[in-house]
This record gives sequence, structure tokens and C-alpha cells, in this order.
Amino acid sequence: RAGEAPALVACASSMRFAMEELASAFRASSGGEMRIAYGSSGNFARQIMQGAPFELFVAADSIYAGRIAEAGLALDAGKAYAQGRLALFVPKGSPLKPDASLSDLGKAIADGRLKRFAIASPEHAPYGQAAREALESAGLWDKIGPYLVLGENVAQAAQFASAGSAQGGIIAYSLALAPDMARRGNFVLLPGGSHRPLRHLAVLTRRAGATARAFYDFLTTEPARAIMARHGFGSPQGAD
Amino acid sequence: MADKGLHVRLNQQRPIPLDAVLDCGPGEMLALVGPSGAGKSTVLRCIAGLHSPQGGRITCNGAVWYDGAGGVNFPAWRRSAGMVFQSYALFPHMTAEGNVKAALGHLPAPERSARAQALLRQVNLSGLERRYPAELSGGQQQRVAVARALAREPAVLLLDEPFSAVDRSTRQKLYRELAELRKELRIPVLLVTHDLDEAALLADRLCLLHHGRTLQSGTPQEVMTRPASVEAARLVDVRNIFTGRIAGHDSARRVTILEWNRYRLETPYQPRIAAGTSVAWAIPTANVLLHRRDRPSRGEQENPVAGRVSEFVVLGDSASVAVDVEGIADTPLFMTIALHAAQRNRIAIGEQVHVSLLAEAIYIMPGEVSGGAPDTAASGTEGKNEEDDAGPAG
Amino acid sequence: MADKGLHVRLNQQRPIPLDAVLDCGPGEMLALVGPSGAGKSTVLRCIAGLHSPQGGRITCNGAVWYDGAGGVNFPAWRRSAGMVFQSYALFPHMTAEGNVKAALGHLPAPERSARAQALLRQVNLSGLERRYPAELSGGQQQRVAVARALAREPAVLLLDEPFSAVDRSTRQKLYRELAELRKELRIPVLLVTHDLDEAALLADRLCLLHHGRTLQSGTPQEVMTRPASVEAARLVDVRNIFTGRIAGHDSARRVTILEWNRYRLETPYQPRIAAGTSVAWAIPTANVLLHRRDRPSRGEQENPVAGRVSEFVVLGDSASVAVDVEGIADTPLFMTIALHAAQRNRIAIGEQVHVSLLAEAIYIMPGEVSGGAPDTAASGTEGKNEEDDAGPAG
Amino acid sequence: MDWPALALSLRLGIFTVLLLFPIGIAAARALAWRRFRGKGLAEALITLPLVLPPTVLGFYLLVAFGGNSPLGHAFEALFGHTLVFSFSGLLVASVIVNLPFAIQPMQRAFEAIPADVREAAACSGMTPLEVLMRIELPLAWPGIVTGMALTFAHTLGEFGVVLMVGGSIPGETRTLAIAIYDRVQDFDNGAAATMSALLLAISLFALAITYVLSGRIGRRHG
Amino acid sequence: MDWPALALSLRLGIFTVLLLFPIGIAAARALAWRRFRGKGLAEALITLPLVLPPTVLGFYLLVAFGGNSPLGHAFEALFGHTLVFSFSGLLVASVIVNLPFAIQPMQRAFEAIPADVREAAACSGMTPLEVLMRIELPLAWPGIVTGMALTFAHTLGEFGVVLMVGGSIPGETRTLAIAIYDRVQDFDNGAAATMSALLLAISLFALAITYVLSGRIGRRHG
Ligand SMILES: Nc1ncnc2c1ncn2[C@@H]1O[C@H](COP(=O)(O)OP(=O)(O)OP(=O)(O)O)[C@@H](O)[C@H]1O
Ligand SMILES: Nc1ncnc2c1ncn2[C@@H]1O[C@H](COP(=O)(O)OP(=O)(O)OP(=O)(O)O)[C@@H](O)[C@H]1O
Ligand SMILES: [Mg+2]
Ligand SMILES: [Mg+2]
Repeated sequence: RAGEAPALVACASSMRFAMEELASAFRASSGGEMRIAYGSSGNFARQIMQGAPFELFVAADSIYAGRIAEAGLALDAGKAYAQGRLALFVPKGSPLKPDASLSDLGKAIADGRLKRFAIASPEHAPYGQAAREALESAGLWDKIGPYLVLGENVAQAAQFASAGSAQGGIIAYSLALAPDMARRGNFVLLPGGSHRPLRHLAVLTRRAGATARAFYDFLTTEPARAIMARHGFGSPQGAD
Repeated sequence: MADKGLHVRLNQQRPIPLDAVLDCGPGEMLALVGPSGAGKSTVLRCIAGLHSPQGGRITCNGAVWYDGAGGVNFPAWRRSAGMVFQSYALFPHMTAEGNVKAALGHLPAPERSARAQALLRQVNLSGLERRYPAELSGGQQQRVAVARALAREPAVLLLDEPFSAVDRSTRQKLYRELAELRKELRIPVLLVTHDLDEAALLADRLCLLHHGRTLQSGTPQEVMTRPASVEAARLVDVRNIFTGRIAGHDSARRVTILEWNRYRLETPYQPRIAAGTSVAWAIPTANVLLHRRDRPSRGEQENPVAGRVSEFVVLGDSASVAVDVEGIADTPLFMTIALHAAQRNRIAIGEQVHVSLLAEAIYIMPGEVSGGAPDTAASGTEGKNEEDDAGPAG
Repeated sequence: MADKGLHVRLNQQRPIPLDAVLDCGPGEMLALVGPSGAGKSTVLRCIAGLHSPQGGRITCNGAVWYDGAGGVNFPAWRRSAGMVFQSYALFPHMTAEGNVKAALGHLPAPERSARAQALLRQVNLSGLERRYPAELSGGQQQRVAVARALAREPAVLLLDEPFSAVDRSTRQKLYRELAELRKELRIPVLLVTHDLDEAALLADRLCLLHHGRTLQSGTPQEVMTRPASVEAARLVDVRNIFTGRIAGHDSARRVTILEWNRYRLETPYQPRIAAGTSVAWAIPTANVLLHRRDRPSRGEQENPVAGRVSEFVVLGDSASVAVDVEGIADTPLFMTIALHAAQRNRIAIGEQVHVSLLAEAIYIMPGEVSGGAPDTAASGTEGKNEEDDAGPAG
Repeated sequence: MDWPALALSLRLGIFTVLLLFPIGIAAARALAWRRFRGKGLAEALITLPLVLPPTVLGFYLLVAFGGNSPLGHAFEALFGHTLVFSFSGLLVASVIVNLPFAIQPMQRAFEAIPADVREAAACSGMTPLEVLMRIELPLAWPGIVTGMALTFAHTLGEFGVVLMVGGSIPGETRTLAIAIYDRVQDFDNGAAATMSALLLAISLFALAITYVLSGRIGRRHG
Repeated sequence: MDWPALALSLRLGIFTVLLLFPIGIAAARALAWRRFRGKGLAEALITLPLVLPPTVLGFYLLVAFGGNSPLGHAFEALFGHTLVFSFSGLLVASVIVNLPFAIQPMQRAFEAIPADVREAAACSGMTPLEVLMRIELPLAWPGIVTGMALTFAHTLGEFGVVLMVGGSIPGETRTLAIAIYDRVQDFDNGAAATMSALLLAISLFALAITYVLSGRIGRRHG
């Protein structure tokens, strides 16, 4: 496929580390070149609707890709290529324990150890919605309200959780694995059953060329899944 | 139309009332004289194109620069008028030389520097070419402004009190340069000044402006010795202005008799003024002769008048003396005499003196004066001045 | 120290060379006179605290305002000096009345308006209280500046050419107001002017400034008739300055004989000057007497001199005549005569005339003059002037 | 319509203007008239907040003010709550971000006051404070209004920095700009448009009034 | 280090300044000296880009210039590519966003030129163009430099609008500010810090130089 114009891919920025590896693996296996733009899924969705020249949209959730498809701009309904996981992140020096059952979080609310707790905005960020579900399953949602600070997206929630001004936060597991985050605190993967699955959808637009189509197919291959697993994403199976 | 020189007619009610007619031939210098606030700067601004009057007409060498009726109104930069602003208005970011060069756009670039330096030399500023306006004294700034106005080789030169900040000896030099220049350039020059000596010295003609209105034009000599009205007389600094009544004419002795309170003054024969007319009259301060204490002299028979000294001010070589004339209320008679004469005659405040009003120097202004009893002075100067300033405001 | 009045000593090399000593008692008016660029404004700025000289001392009524050695340097607002700026420096966002009120901080607020209006009336600006500076003519702006300076009831009054833009009759009124005010306030007043008449009329004492240096102080009469040097003479506009040699003294007739080229002039007896000394001498233009054509008169025996008219300028009632004296190169002898006298004697350029130099009016300056052959004039004025301006720059 | 967000935005705008008024005037005067070493650098430093993307600046402020920083500790010890995720934090950030908007126009305005007018004020016996109040401020007023109007408008619209240090707490740090962004992200264009229109109307009104008023002042001494 | 992004940012900054130089001067002069109806409104409208959150503004621009808008259609028909998601689109957006930064300080600077100095220029026989070049521009220069410096710096740091209309396409619309933001979002603080430092260094250098230079010009007529 060398010589063909590189495919223009819009990719959610939370997928960046995984994406870079996927792209080089793809180049090694097929020789296909790609130009990748990173940004927020919402923006890309709007831009594609306004005629942005992207061939493939790799979103970090299922809503925005779905909108593209609904608007008739996609070649198909899109397909899930990964599943997001949540982690409880506790920065260094925080009185909170990284406890997957969130029971220490409940105690911290009760005994006043908790002052601020960061999640992504549950109104429009998928990870925020999931974090809310996890807190609800732990029976903490009603009590934690006054302590919440909301990130615009999950990456920002992670900033808040790690900067030391909050005692912890529920963020994407993939972000918690980032080396810079890992150094700033401890984290624990929350059980997948505590929230609805966070399906990540990719969708081909009507501008898609051969390279984009090939990469779209590559996303669901075994080597791709392995790379994604290493970056903290679950398998999309059972999600469809 | 294709007439040489500058012809100006301006009419305006607001914001500054104007009703002015001026003419200035090529090579002629016209002095525009009037009290502070008379509208002198405004007239120059109209000519330069910096202010558009409501109506009137301005032509220069046949070209119409402004015509209120015809809708012609050339912008300032196309009028070719060199102007010295009362506020100098130097370009603050340019040196003295730069300021002058800025007005030398008509010369090829390589010649400008030499020309600018020559102009600055003419105004006595050699050595200060590199200074910025903020680094020059007031008089030096003013001279840069003069050099800049000359630089343009304008079709008319408009000078708004161009020497007000310059000392006398530098001024003498600038007078000479200006005279030279006028000979060379043969353009109309308008000089605004409040210095009547300057006007007399420099100008070919003089125009009096008051409340925006041109009162009188003529040679400086004419205007200053024969003002057309009390108003004009006051503007040319005639201090002895009085009212009287024509008593009659003596055709034999060729004199006209003027009744001034108890005095009957002989004046030059003017049979055309009807006897009984109330008139305003004036006499120059230099033509009031002091009678010597020691011995009588030549002029003593001429219109003798007695009074008491009420003011005595020494001015260099001469002295100004005010005399309260017996029978004349309010306004004193002023005279200028040589200082040594004053001392010889022991002039001092309160002393009784006798003076003669030289008959040939008494000047009767044209036109009847209304009101005013024949013995009063033609209304005081002070109260009037305040109105002068407030006038154009109303 | 606890001495009343203003005492000023200024020393500075750069940027503007200064070497000035001034004293002005309470109620005294000192005129500061000098050519454009002499440093007059700079001296006022030093006194007001707007410029810090390199060294010197300024005290006012015993209070030390500045002392270069003692490190004292009061800021301007604590010096209580009322100043009229050469550039007026009005507050552009305040009306005429607002400008004056701004300097009335010492009065209770309700009284300020009335006082400001009274001050504006004093400077002939009633009716214009509400105008902004941009809506006033040049002379009107200047008078607002004068009113503002007076408003402060300052400890010293510094006036930098405060009447330069005002017409003569308004100026007369302002002179009177200023005189009144001085009587009331009894403060030192410094008046910068280039008008020697104004200085003579208003000032008690006069101080000549040249290249930042004070040359001479004294009563105006003194300084103008007895300048201490050729330089000073030129500054007070003495036009007839020549050099000569003392030939000897005639104690019997009580005259000193001055050799001036081929002429031997009689002058007032001054035996202290050694015979043979080269001196500079001067004579006022009014004391050069024209011999009448028709008949001889009184003074004709006194120092007669013959020459040819080279310049003839009419100035109102009088005329200025320049005479190229036989045997004297370069510089003409100037005389001022009454216009009618000039006409009677048919003065015109090129005519031969005979004049007398009145002996008592010849003034020999103190100090020996080096160089200069006895027949030459004491160096021309023009070339010199150019250096005057460039001088302080170097 | 998110009224608490609107109220918060207005409060933030007003407080920022109130704080920057004295700070800006002091800094602008010093930069306009004093000569000191490193003045060019100081001017450049003030412009800094313009150069950094607001979100990056916000991130640095978050780290600088955060609970782990000395500054954050000190503030928490003093006031009992963290500087970030609070109105005070927003205010501090907003003041820093608006430094260039406020100071630059003011500086130019002070520079344009003629030296002799200031000197004349001192010679009229005004104390330095009176000179400031009665001469400098009125003459520099158009520039000061420009600075304040830019500051107010920019604070209402500011988004990146507030997003980073605020935490979007309703009634405390969730400003109108953030509320609008949330709506846009939700594809709730209707609500976003309503709020934007209100924000615009308020700002336009405030700006038009200030410009007309300051124009009237400025015209007097045209 | 993302060199293409840096190059793109510099290119965008320079082009924006080049475009806004004439536009800003023309607008600033008109606002400074002309009297016309609705001048206050015009001034407020120019300030508008400051009021709207950049992302909201970007959203509106995206809709206005987008492939579905008449404007977007026209542009695509003319130039063969969409206005949004291209350098031209960024440039247009950047010019609009920077209008207040450029015009406001320039306007104040033109207002500060004394009327009699401009009149004297006309009386010296200079054409209006010469007056502009030799009198007005030099005298207004500090204000013009302020406007241009604010514009350049702000363009380098601009983030919200570029994000919305650019699409972050590498080498085409992905500016340094966006690259830095991405890094911050990714917790790649090292890279973000490097890029920020470079951005700062460039801006500081550019600003310090302009201020020193314009200060030197300004000082001459202090
Ligand atoms: N913008 C204005 N609005 C109203 N009146 C004005 C305005 N500008 C000037 N005037 C008035 O117009 C009159 C004429 O002003 P002008 O400057 O022409 O006087 P002038 O004769 O030059 O006086 P001066 O000798 O003092 O310079 C003055 O009384 C002045 O107060
Ligand atoms: N900033 C400066 N740098 C250098 N020289 C200066 C500066 N300002 C003024 N000068 C020079 O200092 C000298 C004195 O200036 P000053 O203003 O005191 O003169 P002045 O006697 O008031 O003259 P004028 O009668 O023309 O107002 C002048 O030669 C002037 O050129
Ligand atoms: Mg005038
Ligand atoms: Mg001076």
C-alpha cells in the first residue's frame, strides 16, 4: 500500500498511547501510512458533521460514533474495538486507601477525611457516567455530591485526582497506567460489573480510502487486542 | 478670477462667528491684528484648509480653494499654504532638521538635507539640527516651525504670531530674513501679530479683526493714524479717544472748531462735517505737548488745556504721563514725553500741568457718534475688554 | 538663613549648562532676560522643582528647597511655587474654571468656584469659564494659565513669558492686575520675558542670563543704560556698541577724551580709566542728534560726526536711521528720530547727514577690551547669535 | 438557563476588574514613567498569560496552587479550604490571566499624558495622590476603560483556565462559559445558543455603555 | 518536540499579524477620528471575540464556515477545499479572534496624536498617505506594536477556536498550543513542559525585542 496517500484518522486523545502502537504495528504488517489527529470525541463528531475530511473516527465511547452513523455519514454502524475500565486513583499523601470495593471511600466521607473527589462530568463524559454508576452501586452517590469536582473529560478528572488538591478520583484505568500518573499515586482497577460497559466504537466515514478500511479491519485483530490490553482496555466481546 | 494673490471672504455664525474680507497681493505682507480671541487663528485655519467656514470664498492666484456656494473645498495638503502654528505643532518624533525636511517633499531626496540646514541657519539654529523638539527651548521650537513653513515654498505664507517667543535681537534677524524671502518668493504673506510695532515695521498693509469681523484695512500708517471707528482706534492702541461736537468751520483760518466740554479746539479744516454733529476724535500721545515751566515755547497758543498728573510711568528713555483734564470726567489724557523733559519739568503725580493739543494732529473719525454727551470720553476700555472675550461665545 | 525672599544658586554642566545666581526679595519683581535658549525656562524649572540641577542651593523665606551638597531636594508640590508654563500646560480635561479651581486646594470647597471666577475676571476671561482649553484661543489659554498660577497663593511666582500671546491692551490690564497683586501678596515674582519694555515697566530688578550664566543684575534702568560688558549691552538691545581708546582726561573741562578712529569724542569725566586703554563704549540711539539742514541748533558743537544714511525704517511716529560713519568700517551708527524731523530734513537712503553724539550719553564700559583696532565696531551681532544657540549644546 | 452560573460569571468579572483596577494602574504607571533595568523583560512577562494556551496555564496554576504545593498549603492553613476548586482560586487565576489585557492599554494611556501637564499639576500644589486622582486618571481614562472592558469581557468568556483550576462545582466554580461548553459538548445547541446570546447581550451592553461614556469623556478634550 | 506544530503556529502568528496590521490600522484610525452613528456599537462588536468562550466562538465559526453553510460552499467552490480544517480557515478564525487585541491599543494610540500635529503635516504638503506613513504611524507606533505583540502572542497561545475549526490535523491545523494540550491531557508532562518552554522562549524573545525597540522609539519624544 506504499505510495497511497496516508489515511486521515480522528482519534480520541485518551487512546493516544495505544493508537501510536497500533499504527506502527499496522505499518509494519501492511505498510499503510496514517495521519492521526487527536482530540475529544465530541469535537470530532461535530467536525465530521461539518465536513471534516477524516476517513476513520476512533472514538472513546459509543455515543459520538453512533451520531455519525445516524447522520448518514458513516459506511456502516461502526464496530466496538475495545472496552474502557475504571480505576480508583489515590494520590500520594492522601488519607484514602485504594480499595476496589470503595468501602474506605464511604468511611472517609463519614469521618471527614474526604474533602474533594474527582470524576469526569457525568453529564456528557462517558467515563463520568460510568463513575457515577460505580458510585451508585457502592451506595455512595448521594453522600459524595458535595465533595465532587468534575473534570470536563476523564483526562482532566485524572489531573484533578493527581494534583493533590483532591483526595482521590475515579478515572479511566488506561490513564492510571500512564507512567506519569502511576508515579503520583496508587490505583486499583474497579470491577467491571460495577457499571455499564464502556464500549469504544470506531466508524468509517464516507471518505474512507483503502488504507483506512484496512486499519479499521486491523483494529479487531488479535495483535491489536493485545496492544490494547496492555494499555488497560478490555476486550469488546460481549459488548455488542 | 485669474487674479494674482490671495482673496478671502469668510462667513460663519457658529461655532466661531466670522465675517471677514481679506486681500493680499503677491509679495505683499498683510498684518492681521486684533485682540486675543478675535478670530485671527481661525481665519488662518480657514485659509489653510484646516477649518471649513459655513460660507464664503477663498481664491489663491486664480485657483478656487474654497467656495461655500460652489461646494469647492480643497483639502489642506492641496492648498500649498505654509503655516506657522501658534502652538508650533512640531513633529515630536523628528529632529529639527527632520521637521524641516518633512516639508521639503518637492525637492529630490539628496538635496533636502542641505536645504533644511540652510533654512535652519536662516532662523539662527545652526548646531541644533539633531535636537528633538522636547530638547529645544520655546523660542528655538518656534523658529523650527518658521523654517518648516518656509520650506514648502508655499503659494501663501500664514504666520500665526511667529516671533512671540523669540528675543528681540533674534527677531530683528528673522525680520530681515523674512523681508529677503518676500522679495525672492513674491507670494502673499499673512502675519498674525499683536505687536503693532512689528506690524508697522513688516507689513505693507494691516487689517483689523474684531469679534471675527474685519473692521478696517489699509497701510499700517493709515490704519494707525486714521482709524475708521472708535473700535478700530482702540485696537491700534490709540489711548486718547474722546467725543465732542463740531461747533463750526472757520474757512478763513481753514480750521474746524471742535467743542470738547468747556474747551473749543481748533482742528484741521473739514467743512464736510455738518456743524452740530457729535463725533469721536483722537490725538496721538506724542502730539500732546507739555508747556515748559521755565519759559513758554512755540506751540503754547495751540489748544491749551490744563490738568493734574494722575499717572507717571517711565519707559526706558521716555515717560508716559496721564493727565486728568479739568472739566473732563473719567478718562485722562495721555502723553508721551522724553524722560529728560519730564525730569526738567519736575513731572510728578498730583502736579498741575499745562499742555497743548497740536491742532494738525487732532483726528476726527468719520461718522456720527450717538448718545455720549460731548464732554465724556468715548466709553472706557476696561469694561469693554471683558465683553471682547465673552463676545464670540454667546 | 531665616532670610525672607528667594535665593537661588545653580551649578550644572549637563545637559544644559547653568551657572546662575539670583535673589528676589518679597514683593519684588525680578525680570529674567536673555536670548532664546539662554536657559531662562530651565532656571524657573529648577526653582519650581521640575528639574534637579547638579549642584547649588535654593532657599525661599528661609526654607531650604534644594541643596546639592546637603542632599535636600523638595518635590515640586511641596515648594509652593506658582508657575506659568511657556507652553501653558493647561489640564485639557478641565474647563477654564476647573483649571483654576484645581490650584485652589487650600480653600474650602464651597469657596473655590467664586474665587476661580474672580481670578478669571482679573485676567479678562469672564464668560469663558465653561470652555475647555481646546475651545480657547492662544491668548485666552495663556491667561487661564496665569490665573491658575495666581490661584495657589504661592510663596513665589514664576512667570515664563506669561503675556507673549496677549494683545497690548489686555496686556496693559494684566500688568495692572499683577502690580496690584504684588502689593497684596508681598512674594518674590520672577518674570521671564524677552520684551525689555515689559521688563522696564514691571520689574524692580532685572537679571541678564546668557548661556545659562547670570551676567548682570540691577534695576532695569541701571542694566539697560550701564551694561557691564559688550555681551550684556547686546542683550539689552544696545545697538550702538563700538570700541575705542582712551586718549586722555581733561580735568579742567571735566571730560575724558575717547579716540574713535579719526574722531576724538568728549565723554563724561572718568579719570580712573588709564589713558591708552582700549574700551568698549555705547550710545543710545535716541542720543544721536541729527543736525537740522535749515539752521544750526544747540548741540551741534558736541562730538560732530558725518556719514551717509544706509537704512531708513519708519516705526509709527518715529524712524530708525542707520548711518555709515565716515572712516568707520562695517557697523553703522543707529539713531531714532521723530518721523516729522526725518521728513523735515529729507532723510533718505544715500543722503549725507551730520549728527552729534551727545557727550553725556556716551557710556564707557568697565574693563579693557582686548584685540580690536580702535576704529572697528565691537564684533557684529549676527554671526554671534548663531553661536548663542549652538553654545549650550556643546 | 443556568442562573447560578451567570451570577458566578458576573461576580468573577466584577471582582477581577475591581482587583485589577489598582494593580493595573500601579503597574502601568511604573512601566510608563519609570526607567529601570529589565523593563522590557517585565513588560514581556506581563504578556506571558497571553502566550500560553489557557489550559496549559491552568494546568501550571493547578500544580502551583494545588494541595501539594507550598502555596496551596499556606492558603489552606490560612483559609481552611483549598485555593483550587474555590472561587478564590478562580479569582487569582483570572487576575493573572487578565494582567496583559488590563495593563497594556493603561500603560499606553499613561505614556500619552504630556509631561508638562503633570508638572503643572505638581506646581498647582496637588499632592501626588491628587495628581493621580484629578489629572492622571481622567486623562488616561479611555485607556483605563479599554483595559477594564477587555478584562471584564475576557473574564466572562474565559474558559480554559477556569476549567483547569475550577472543577466545575455548581455555584462555586461552574461559570457560564463552562456551562455553555457543557451544553455544546452535549449537542444541546439550543440551550448553548440561549446562554451564549445572554452572555453576548450582557457583555455588549456593558461594553457599549463604557465606550459611549468614555468616548464622551474623551471627546471633551479632543 | 513537535516541530511541524511549532512551524505551523509561527506561520499562523506571522500571517495573522500581517493581515491584522492593515486591517487594524484602518479600523483603529476610523474609530479614533471619525464620528459616526453606532460607533459605540462598532467598538463593542469588535470586542465580541473576547466575550465568547473561544470554544463557543469556534463552534459558531465552524457552523458559519462549515461545509453546510453558504459561505463554506462558496469557499469550497472557489478554492477546491473547505475553509474549515485548513490553514486558511485557521487564519480567518485567528484574525477574527484577534480583532480586539489588535484594534483597541491602536485606536488609543491614534487618539493620542495631537490634532495640530496632523494639521501641520497636511500644511507641510504631505499627502494623506505620507501623513500616515511619516507622522501617524511613527507617533502611534508604541500602540501599534502593543496591538501586534498581543496578537502574535495570543495567536501562539490560542487554543479553543483553533481546536474547533482546525480539527488538529498534523502539519495542517495542529498548532503547538494544541500539541501541548494533548501532551498535558496525556500526562506527558515532560513533553508538554519542553514545548511550553520553547513557546514561552519564542514569545518572550519576540515581545522583549518589540518592547525594547518601541521603547527606544517612544523615548525619543518623551
Ligand atoms: N472649539 C471652539 N468652540 C467654540 N469657540 C471656540 C472654539 N475654538 C475657539 N473658539 C473661540 O473662538 C474665538 C476665536 O479664536 P481664535 O483662536 O481664532 O482667536 P485669536 O484671534 O487667534 O486669539 P489669540 O490672539 O488669543 O490667539 C475665541 O474667542 C475662542 O474662544
Ligand atoms: N532635554 C534637553 N537636552 C539638551 N538640551 C536641552 C534640553 N532641553 C533644553 N535644552 C537646551 O537648553 C537650553 C536652554 O533651554 P531653555 O528652555 O531654558 O531656554 P530659554 O531661555 O527658556 O529659551 P526661550 O526663550 O527660547 O524659551 C537651550 O539651548 C535648549 O536647546
Ligand atoms: Mg490665535
Ligand atoms: Mg523658555
